[in-house]
Amino acid sequence: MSAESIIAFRADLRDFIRRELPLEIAGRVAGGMELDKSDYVRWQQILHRHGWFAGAWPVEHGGQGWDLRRQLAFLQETALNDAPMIIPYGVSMVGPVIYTFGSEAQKRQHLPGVLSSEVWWCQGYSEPGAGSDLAALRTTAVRDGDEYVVNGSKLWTTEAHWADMMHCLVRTSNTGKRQEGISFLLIDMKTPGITVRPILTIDGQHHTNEVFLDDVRVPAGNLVGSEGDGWRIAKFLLGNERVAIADTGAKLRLLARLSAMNAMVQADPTVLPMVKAQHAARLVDLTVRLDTLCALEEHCVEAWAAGSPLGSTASMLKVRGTEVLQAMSEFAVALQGAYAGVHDPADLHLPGDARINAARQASMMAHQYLYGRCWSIFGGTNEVQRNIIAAGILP
Amino acid sequence: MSAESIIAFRADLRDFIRRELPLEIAGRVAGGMELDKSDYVRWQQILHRHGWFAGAWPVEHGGQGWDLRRQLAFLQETALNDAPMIIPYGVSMVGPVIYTFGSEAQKRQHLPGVLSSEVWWCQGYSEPGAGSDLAALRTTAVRDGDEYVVNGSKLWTTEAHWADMMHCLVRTSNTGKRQEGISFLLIDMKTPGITVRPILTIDGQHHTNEVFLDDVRVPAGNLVGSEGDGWRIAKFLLGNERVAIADTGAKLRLLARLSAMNAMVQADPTVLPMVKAQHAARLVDLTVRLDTLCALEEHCVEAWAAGSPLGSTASMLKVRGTEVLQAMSEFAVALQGAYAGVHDPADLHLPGDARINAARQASMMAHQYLYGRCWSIFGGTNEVQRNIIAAGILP
Amino acid sequence: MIDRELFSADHELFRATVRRFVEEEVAPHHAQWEEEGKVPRAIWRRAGELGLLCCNLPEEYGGAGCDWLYNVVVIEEFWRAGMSGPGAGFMVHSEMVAPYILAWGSEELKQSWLPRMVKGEVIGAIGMTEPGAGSDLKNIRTRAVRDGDDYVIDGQKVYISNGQNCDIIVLATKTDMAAKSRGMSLILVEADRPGFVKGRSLSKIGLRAQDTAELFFEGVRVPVANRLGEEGQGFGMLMQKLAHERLSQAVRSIMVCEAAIGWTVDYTRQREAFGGTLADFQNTQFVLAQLEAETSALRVFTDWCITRFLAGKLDPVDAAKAKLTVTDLQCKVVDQCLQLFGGYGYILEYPIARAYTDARITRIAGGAAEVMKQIIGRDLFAKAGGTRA
Amino acid sequence: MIDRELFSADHELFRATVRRFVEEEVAPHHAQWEEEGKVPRAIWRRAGELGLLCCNLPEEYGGAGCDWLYNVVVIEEFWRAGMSGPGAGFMVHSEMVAPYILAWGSEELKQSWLPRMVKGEVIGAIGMTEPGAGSDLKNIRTRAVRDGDDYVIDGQKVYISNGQNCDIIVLATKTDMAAKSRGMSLILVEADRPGFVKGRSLSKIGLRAQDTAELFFEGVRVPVANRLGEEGQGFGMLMQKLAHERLSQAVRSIMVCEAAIGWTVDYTRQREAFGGTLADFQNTQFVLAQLEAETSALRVFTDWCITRFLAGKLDPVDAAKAKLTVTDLQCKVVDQCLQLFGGYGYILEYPIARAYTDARITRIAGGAAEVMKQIIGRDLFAKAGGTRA
Repeated sequence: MSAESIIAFRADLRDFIRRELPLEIAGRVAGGMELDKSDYVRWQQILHRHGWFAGAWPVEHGGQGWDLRRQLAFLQETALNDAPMIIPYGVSMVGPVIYTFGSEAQKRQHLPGVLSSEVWWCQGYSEPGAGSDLAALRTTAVRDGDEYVVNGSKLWTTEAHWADMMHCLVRTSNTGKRQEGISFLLIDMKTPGITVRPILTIDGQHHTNEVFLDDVRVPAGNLVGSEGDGWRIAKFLLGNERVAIADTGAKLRLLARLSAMNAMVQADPTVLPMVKAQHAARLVDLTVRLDTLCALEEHCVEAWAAGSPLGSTASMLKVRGTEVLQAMSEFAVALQGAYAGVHDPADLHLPGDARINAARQASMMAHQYLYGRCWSIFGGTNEVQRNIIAAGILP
Repeated sequence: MSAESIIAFRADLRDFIRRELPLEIAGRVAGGMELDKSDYVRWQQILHRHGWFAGAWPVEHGGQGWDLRRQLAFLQETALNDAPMIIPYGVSMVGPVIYTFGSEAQKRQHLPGVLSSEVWWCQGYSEPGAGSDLAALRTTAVRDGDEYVVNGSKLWTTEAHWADMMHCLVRTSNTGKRQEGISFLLIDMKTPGITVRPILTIDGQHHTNEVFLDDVRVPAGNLVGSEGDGWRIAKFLLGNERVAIADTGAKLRLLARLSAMNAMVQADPTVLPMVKAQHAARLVDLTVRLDTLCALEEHCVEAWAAGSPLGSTASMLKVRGTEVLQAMSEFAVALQGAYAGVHDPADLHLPGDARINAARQASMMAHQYLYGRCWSIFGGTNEVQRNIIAAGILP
Repeated sequence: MIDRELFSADHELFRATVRRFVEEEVAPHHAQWEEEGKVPRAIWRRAGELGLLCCNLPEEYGGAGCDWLYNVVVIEEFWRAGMSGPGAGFMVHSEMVAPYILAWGSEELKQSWLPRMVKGEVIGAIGMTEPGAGSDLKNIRTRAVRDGDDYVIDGQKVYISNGQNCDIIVLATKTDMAAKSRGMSLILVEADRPGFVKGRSLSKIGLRAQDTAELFFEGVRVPVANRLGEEGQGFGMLMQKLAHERLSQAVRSIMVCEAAIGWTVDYTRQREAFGGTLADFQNTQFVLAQLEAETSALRVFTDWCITRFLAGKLDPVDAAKAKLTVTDLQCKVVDQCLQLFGGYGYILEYPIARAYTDARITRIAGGAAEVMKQIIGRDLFAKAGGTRA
Repeated sequence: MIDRELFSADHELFRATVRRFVEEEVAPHHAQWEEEGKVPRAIWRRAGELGLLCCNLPEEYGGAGCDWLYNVVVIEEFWRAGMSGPGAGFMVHSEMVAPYILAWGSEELKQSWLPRMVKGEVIGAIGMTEPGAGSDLKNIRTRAVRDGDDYVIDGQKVYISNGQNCDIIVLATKTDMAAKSRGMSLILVEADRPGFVKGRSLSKIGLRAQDTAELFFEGVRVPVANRLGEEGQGFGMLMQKLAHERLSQAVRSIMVCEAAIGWTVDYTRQREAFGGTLADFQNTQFVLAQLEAETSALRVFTDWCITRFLAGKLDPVDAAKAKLTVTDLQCKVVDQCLQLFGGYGYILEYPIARAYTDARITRIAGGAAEVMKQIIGRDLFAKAGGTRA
């Protein structure tokens, strides 16, 4: 795809977002607030209705068949124009797994609900003793006639409290290599034996959960692929996420916000000159760091699109992206001056047209600061990513 | 210019270098040694004979008329294939100044010697009291009939001890803005009244000098442009250097060297595992940093080629490039293990086929370490660059 | 951890008392207080009964008359356990409010307030920060206009610790709007004076159990006798006491560093991953070794500052150095330790997560890092000519 | 700079002597010695006359029998002035070689060598590092094979300070190749023994006036009586003395930090640019303020370690912490200060440029930073179970 057609694609998308994105939602995204499930569903359904959803899916499964460059452009343009992110657990994760590894029956049963956002998914991978070391997972699924009986617990199950279904890694065998005993199961969240316990995270919000599974009976037809395919599917998913891993769209939006806030501070006569100078220097540094991240991301996407695997570059994007985000969120707080310590989690749930005073703005930025902290941990800690990068470089 | 033709350009250039670059010179460059003037002259004349010299010059002045992408490709490929750098004072600096601002007589007189590398130039800008604050320069040129009489001193005059000519900034007026009293003068280094005093720098080498000018009489015809044009010309030169500013070619060569040295260390059973692990982590980090620098550089060159000025990006490349180089050179020393403190400046002047034992390799790497230190200072300190970046970003 | 030689057996006995109180009467309720956004007054009174407030006040004003190391013990034991609500609130009360009253209050003010502060019956706050005047106190706009034997006070303060709970506040005011630092006076204002309005509590990144409020003053009448020290001398008084405040902050922050390293050593030693424990990974060991080395160095520096302070010789520039370096280290330690906890570090109920949220403000409050650098930098260049080394 | 309370008036008198010697007899010649790659023996003897070598050796062995603070004064005054040649050479002689002989040499060895070391007539070196055995001493391959009343020594040492000048060397050897650390013995070898060959001097990044050599041992016969301590106990002896060595390094490095900041304050105050001095720039002030704060903190930590050492209580882990943090800081200080000197920082004749070249090795020699972290990390995790904080 040529540079010109990407520019046209971006322009079309921008037009569409300006026409169709509900102002209420845009206001909350622009303000840095939290969205409800209904906001995400609403926006995803708008996208779907107009042919802007499931961009990475092949056309024959109801997607748009975009190449990686368009996928990246979509992520950046939506973020830059205050659209909500696409919640990945359905359309970016379980959908591709099902159309790649699933049976015809599974495709017929599950893909339509993912595309219409009527069936909401969550991801049951991590466990209390198996985070970055995912292969240590211990939740068991034992075959009993036409069903599996699942026992165990899952941790960091984000938005499990919104979900209708969970795609889940379970242990079906304890012999052989740890990785080979893992299978991929689809579980209806209304099945008896499932309990969802909320976890309050460092930002004071309820995003994530612990999910307990006690004798949960799952139809055997909900196994994707064969027993023992789970690890292969999990690795497929990781590769699938690489275009989103640096998440530069959200970072560019945040940087624009920081620049605007900095301009306000620079214009404020009550702020000490030396504080202004410090802020200016930090903004400069962050701009350079984000520019280089974007350049690296573009370079990777070009290379991937050309078929080069580029070794461990996805891990590099993750590590760098995390570092940039955390530095930006630290600056976001510093910019709040006397309000730099203020954080009321309830402010994140104001309506999209709420008046944003200094304290509320500080809450939003404190949320960035605290929420940003988890980036270096989830999806494989940065330490694990560094191991991967090292393995790719060392002889 | 398309990506394909750049690839072909690079391939041609590589072929040429492999055929024509003298092994003696390649050996010294690959080994990280210092070159003599004769090496540079020899290589530049080879390039010139085969139409690979003065790439950025317009064809009508004897150059190749390459666009920025080819200029960047040339810099990277020559460095990656162990060719010497092009000494900039003639072909990259005074040449473009003369064909842009000079008279026809000046073009006829000076351009041929630059192209043939038979006339060697140095650059007389900085002074003891005027480094990054160049406008503070005090060397005076007073008109006396058909001559200027020049008095003052220049500092950091690199390779003045090799030079036939110096292009020089002098003060012709003390009224008005400091910048407006500066003029651009061409001075024959054999003129009576010029004394060159060597400076031994931190790496133990003699690269640079102080040049004293006592009643040096310079023909008035050696003034480029009009009196007072000096500052404008100096700014033109800065813009002209931007494609070389990140100097990624030399960095990529050094990184390849570091990777190879690291592989040796990793294979050495007497090195402690923890030391190996530290080295591995640093190599990873440096690889990422250099990758992002290259991506940013490419991005800038594309943008410049498309006519975008990109504000203060050249300063960003300078700051980042410096930081990466210094981190690499610090690692270069760390890799030498028990020899990490060894540095014999004389080792830098071995013949190109000299046996490189552990102590000699350590000398080369120590040289990188010490010489690399000046990067954050010369050509405008990083502090000055950060001021420029800040001015470009702040409202 | 490094050997310390500051404390006597008596101090250690007292420490055992404080620690038991923290474990039994504070820790079990702290999460609840975070929900409520303040520490109940009953706990202040219990702390008063046990002698944990303003320990070093002279006996004539109800204090124990002991040395300041007892105050240090109180700060350390609350912060070792991550009890940031009372940890921060008591510090303001004992290390900032009481010292001003003791140093510059009239005998009558001292008699009426200090004994009740020691008992925890009266809670003190200090009112400096305003919207638009954070670290630069010369810019405050709260006015105190003389009217007969009263001052009439108008203005607004933000971000006031103990703002909701307080019964009295030591207020930085301008008694002369034309003068800059020379126009500032400190006035003790009782919370029940008409026109003194407590605004909403501010919800914060951390220190969620410590109440923090915006305060409004609308024509509040206060007797001139409530002024501390001379009119127009407020700025100088603040400057005199800032070394004490900054040292208290270093005492707190270095304790948090030690505690966080301790939690992380314990956690990584038991947490299993990739066939071993996290403590088996070299990265874990090196990260913690580096933090431990830096923490040990700054522990010694902090204790040295304490010793100097006890001897009446603590240079304000040294106090600024301690505040700058120790709060920087605190933020670095909690950040890197949290990372080693992995996902658990991100759950609010883990102490390391709370310590992380509590840390950020320390580089702002009580003199931002930039202000500390300005103080140190000025001192470096102020020393008269000639070579220094 | 921070107040120090370590030294008595006598120490300061001695300091004045050392300083005068450095200014008058060392500084004018140091550049010449850098050219030559070593410090002339005459200077060693002058230093001996003035009592600057091995100050703390007992009087019975020719020393002044004074406390170790006199040694500290010598280290400080040489390094304050950037006199790294004798600064480094004397340190090896006084802080490493003499202590081994004193602690474990026979009475005869002590009598024959120590008084002459004090006088500067005999120069000592210590032979640990080998090609392939840098920080891991267990891997050394120099053998000492017992043959009657002699050892026969074969092997090679690299990077030996005072290697060219030395008259005696305390050599780490393997007396039992099969055993690891248990097989190591320390043997004093005289430089005039047949088979002891001094290789070429190594030219170095910094410390260019300090001679550093490769040494070769080919069938060198040494009486068994030259062994220090028991056979096979060498590793333990090294471990015992490493705290002393590491502390000496911290003493040196923190002095360099203070000196570099001083030079930079002086330079930036007089250097003009953009219509003011460099000292007027906020960046200059903030960079130096930050370095000054960190240097003050580690100065206090170093002095605390000295005090502990004088009292015989310096924990080797604390010495490792000091070595790690102070040498890191030294490299950071000279780097950032050099940057503020601009181009002048890059001219070899400026002290800051020399300090920069001298600094790099400090994070490697005498136990690399990685080894320090390993020592500290092991200690952190070794402390038996239960919560630590």
